[in-house]
Amino acid sequence: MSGEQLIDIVLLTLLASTAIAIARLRNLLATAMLTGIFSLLGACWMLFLDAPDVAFTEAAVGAGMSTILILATLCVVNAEEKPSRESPIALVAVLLTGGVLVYGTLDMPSYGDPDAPATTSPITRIYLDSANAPSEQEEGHAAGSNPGDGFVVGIPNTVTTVLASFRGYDTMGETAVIFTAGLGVLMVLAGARHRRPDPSMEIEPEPVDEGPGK
Amino acid sequence: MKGYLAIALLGILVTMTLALVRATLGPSVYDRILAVNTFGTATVLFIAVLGFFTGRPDFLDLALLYALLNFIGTIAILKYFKRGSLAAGED
Amino acid sequence: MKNHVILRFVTKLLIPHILLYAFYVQWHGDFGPGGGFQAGVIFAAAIVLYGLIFGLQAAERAIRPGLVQSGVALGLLLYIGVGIASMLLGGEFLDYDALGHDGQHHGILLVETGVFITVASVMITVFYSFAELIRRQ
Amino acid sequence: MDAVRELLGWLWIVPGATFCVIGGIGLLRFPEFYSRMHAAGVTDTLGAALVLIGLMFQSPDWTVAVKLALILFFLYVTSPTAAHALIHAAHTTGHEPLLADDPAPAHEGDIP
Amino acid sequence: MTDVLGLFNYWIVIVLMMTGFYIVIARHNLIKKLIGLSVFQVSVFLLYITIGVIEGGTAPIVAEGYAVYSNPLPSVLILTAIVVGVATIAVGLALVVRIQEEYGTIEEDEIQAQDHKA
Repeated sequence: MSGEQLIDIVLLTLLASTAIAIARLRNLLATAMLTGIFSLLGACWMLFLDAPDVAFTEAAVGAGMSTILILATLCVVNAEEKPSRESPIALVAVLLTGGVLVYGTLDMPSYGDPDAPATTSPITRIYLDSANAPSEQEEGHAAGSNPGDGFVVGIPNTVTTVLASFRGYDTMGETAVIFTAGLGVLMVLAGARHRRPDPSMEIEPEPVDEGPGK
Repeated sequence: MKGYLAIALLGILVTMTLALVRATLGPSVYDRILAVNTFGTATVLFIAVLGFFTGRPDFLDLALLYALLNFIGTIAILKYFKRGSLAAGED
Repeated sequence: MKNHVILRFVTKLLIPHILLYAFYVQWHGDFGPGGGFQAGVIFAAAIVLYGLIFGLQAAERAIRPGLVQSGVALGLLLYIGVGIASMLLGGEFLDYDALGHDGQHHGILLVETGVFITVASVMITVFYSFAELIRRQ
Repeated sequence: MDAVRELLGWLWIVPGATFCVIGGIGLLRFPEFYSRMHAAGVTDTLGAALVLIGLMFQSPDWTVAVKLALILFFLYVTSPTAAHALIHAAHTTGHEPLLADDPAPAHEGDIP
Repeated sequence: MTDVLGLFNYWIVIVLMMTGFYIVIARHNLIKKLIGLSVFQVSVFLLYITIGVIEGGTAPIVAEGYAVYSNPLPSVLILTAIVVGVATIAVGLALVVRIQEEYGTIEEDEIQAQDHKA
């Protein structure tokens, strides 16, 4: 077993145990901290799997924003989860789904397989070739040396090229989703009435606010 | 190929495991914060060594990011604890 | 946190570096890992740190909520604007080659800037909303 | 040149990782918060410095070395500050160090 | 043995996914459900990234001296999904705050009990 495989296995085991610890802990504050650790581990693994851009994003989000958002919510609500009956049906459903998914992985290409469809697909070659220098553009068009249509951008980071140029529509959609989410938070919290949390509080629906579900 | 880097990576992973256990066990919240902080430092080191291990040390940017941002989480949790509020102003 | 001289000093030391780093990530995204999404979150993290240490009012004095809220829309509009500009210049929507010489580079930079503005503004807006809620409680 | 680099790697990076592990063991095994703080300090100072300086010897060009120096600088600025804030918070909320004549463990429960 | 190691990544991803799934369907606390959702999200991210990896490859940032790169497409899809994920979690948390204000609790069964009473 090579060192890389060992590191991979240790990282994965750490991830799995963090997830199970998150599931078992009742203290929401501790859970929030473990979520931070979980995201750190995920970023490490992503970097290990040659995806530094994703690791970067996960790091920036996990180290700062998501922990702070959960903490901010915990300031308003009760930070201790109430013990509740966990129905065995949930466990059965989870185990069944997991079993089916594991069965499904048996047909997946094994890790790092050079013949995997994601690697052999011609579009991957086109994406990677786009990083060539633009000066080669005319040659590429004339000789047809590139497998694609010779589309070159000349940016070494192909992730940026694919993100902003090849998949520009998709990224615009994602930006619109973030825009909508920001708008949503503004509108939802603008109507908040700023009360101290009180578990014994009676509900008094106010006519101005949207009433509770039913 | 680079034995010392692999050993260092595994050593840092052991540190991360120990910190993770401490963060899970607690018992007090300060122990957890301390463990998360140590975990963050170990992550910075892990990412730095991993960059050299995979032969692309230009990915150190990520470690730099953690060195800068690891602080924010700690401060947020402490602030939450001291006054039960993240937003309390200068007083 | 008036008594926390150390915290305040270190925060003052850190924040410019985090902001600078966010811009480094933004503009260096062509050559190394990085781009508008990451840079936006890092920028917002600096403002969040400022708000945590110096209080919400100070943060809102530094970066006004109205400014941030208009930034939410501005970034998306910049993105769409690049698309429309490329249409007006004879290409298709978001076809950066129409933007002239080296259009791909400029188009990608502009689009990433739009993403940066939207992401940073949304994150700061979310933080302000939550912090405001807690403060008024 | 490569042999020197390798030797420096064994001399700096491996001891650094060892100190990290020592700090981790202390973090797990020490009986109460303030002594765990001491163990965490080992990882934050000796471990980080040895590993990062050891990596500087390995760096292929100066930008990488500068980045490593920056990482070390920011770690050295933030981790004492975080430690200060943490101890300050623990102390002001009445978290007492466990002394030899105290039979009881320091603090139980998470929510003060 | 090689096959087991080759599929180990997927299995851990499934363990993470199922842990998140279990938290979402079995727990009654709304914040815990959101945390479970984010665990589930991270597992999906890792699944995508695993698919893009190629043996002996390096990150899809073209540089001198490297010929084999992993697929940039999963990185792009997941990069945007992470930021969208945190934005949607923020919306979810904002809704949790509102639910707390209307019902005085964030436990699902108590909310349902109040709904039935009304």
